[in-house]
Amino acid sequence: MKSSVRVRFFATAREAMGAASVDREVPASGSTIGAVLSGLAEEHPRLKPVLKGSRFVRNGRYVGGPRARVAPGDEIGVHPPYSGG
Amino acid sequence: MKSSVRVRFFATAREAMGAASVDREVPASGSTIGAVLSGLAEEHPRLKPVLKGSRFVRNGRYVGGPRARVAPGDEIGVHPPYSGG
Amino acid sequence: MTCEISSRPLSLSRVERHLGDPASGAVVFFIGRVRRESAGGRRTAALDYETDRAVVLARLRDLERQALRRFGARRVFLVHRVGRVRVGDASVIIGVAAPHRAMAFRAARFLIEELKREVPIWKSDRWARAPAGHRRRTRPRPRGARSPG
Amino acid sequence: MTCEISSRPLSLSRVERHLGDPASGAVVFFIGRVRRESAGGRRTAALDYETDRAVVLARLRDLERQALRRFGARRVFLVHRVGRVRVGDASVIIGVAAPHRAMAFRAARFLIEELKREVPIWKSDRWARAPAGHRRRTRPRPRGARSPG
Repeated sequence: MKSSVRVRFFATAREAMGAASVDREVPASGSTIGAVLSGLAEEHPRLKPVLKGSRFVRNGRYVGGPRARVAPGDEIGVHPPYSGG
Repeated sequence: MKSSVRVRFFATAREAMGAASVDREVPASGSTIGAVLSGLAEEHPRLKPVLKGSRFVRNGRYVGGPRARVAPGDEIGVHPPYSGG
Repeated sequence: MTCEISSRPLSLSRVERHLGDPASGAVVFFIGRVRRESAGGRRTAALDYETDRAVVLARLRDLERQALRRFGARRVFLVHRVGRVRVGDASVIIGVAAPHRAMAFRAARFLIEELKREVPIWKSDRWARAPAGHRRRTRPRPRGARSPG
Repeated sequence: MTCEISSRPLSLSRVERHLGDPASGAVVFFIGRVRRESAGGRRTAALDYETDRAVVLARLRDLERQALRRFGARRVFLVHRVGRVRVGDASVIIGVAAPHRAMAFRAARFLIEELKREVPIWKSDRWARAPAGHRRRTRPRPRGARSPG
């Protein structure tokens, strides 16, 4: 049984983290996206401003906001503003 | 020496005339586009309404109006409204 | 030559090759195609296009110059077909390359609107297949209500 | 599949083949290309595009559905490149077939604007050739001021 979520970082979020993804322990009862990312931002201060302008994805779907629940095994994506085209 | 102008008809003008072009005698001193076409419209009544909405070309250039001069050897084009694309 | 009148099928890739330009980040193509249309049980089989060759290329080039000047386009290619064009085939292709997309969209739209209004090209319908029970016929209908695009 | 993410060069004729439809009289293509740009003596050599593959196709398909529904488009094709894209190469191709040209232009414009805002794709610059006298370098600059198209 997994006890962590995987957080994937794109573009400026990846640069702020210096990594494309990290695994983060969460309680078996789950947590919120906000709690997981706040924990990461404390350890990686450059991530904090990037999170402000970002959208978040859980298991391939956008979430409404930082209070969205996450459970062990979930995959979270951090999306800074898009710049395709 | 030519003593006529050639008048070329397109689209609905050609149908009204039943011909793609006709040659028309003009005086050696020249005439006007209006005079040439009025003469044709008298002989071919179906041409008259078509001329109203048409633009005219003399020797590859648009002319300002029916008073434009023509000389023997000129080529006149009758352009009903365009419908390309 | 970046303005053409052609009696052969039009090629998009040929137009594309004329629009290479490392300073143009945006390319917009417009393709007008003859589309299937029914009226009174008849069905469009093709359109016949005619033009006044004495004037048409100069008119197209004038449009090209306007697109370059007014919209900041860097490359323009215009080609229109003449003769019989079957349903599904392209009657006109316009390509514009410009530094930015807004310019390219505006220039392409301008070009097709002006082409329809200001360039001596005329179409007439060729109809196929009369209503069931009538015999097949093909005849021109020069002021057709329908125009592709 | 009418929405694609590709790490290989994009082909306009491939997009064109998907847009055949006898009821569509108008086709509009938009091509976004990486364009040459200089800044502080450096010059863009390429753009690197990345995407979140978990979401991107669903987002593109959602745009496609909107174009079909809101603008009366009958066929839509969207393809975006990922990985390194050199100057002059296409990063995105959008094709729309619709009965009339106004629909096709509007839908194509809508699609590229929405794609830039709502689809998880990111670019970063690759620069080539430092100012004269400096050594050659290539490094990413993720929030480049310039964007093709």
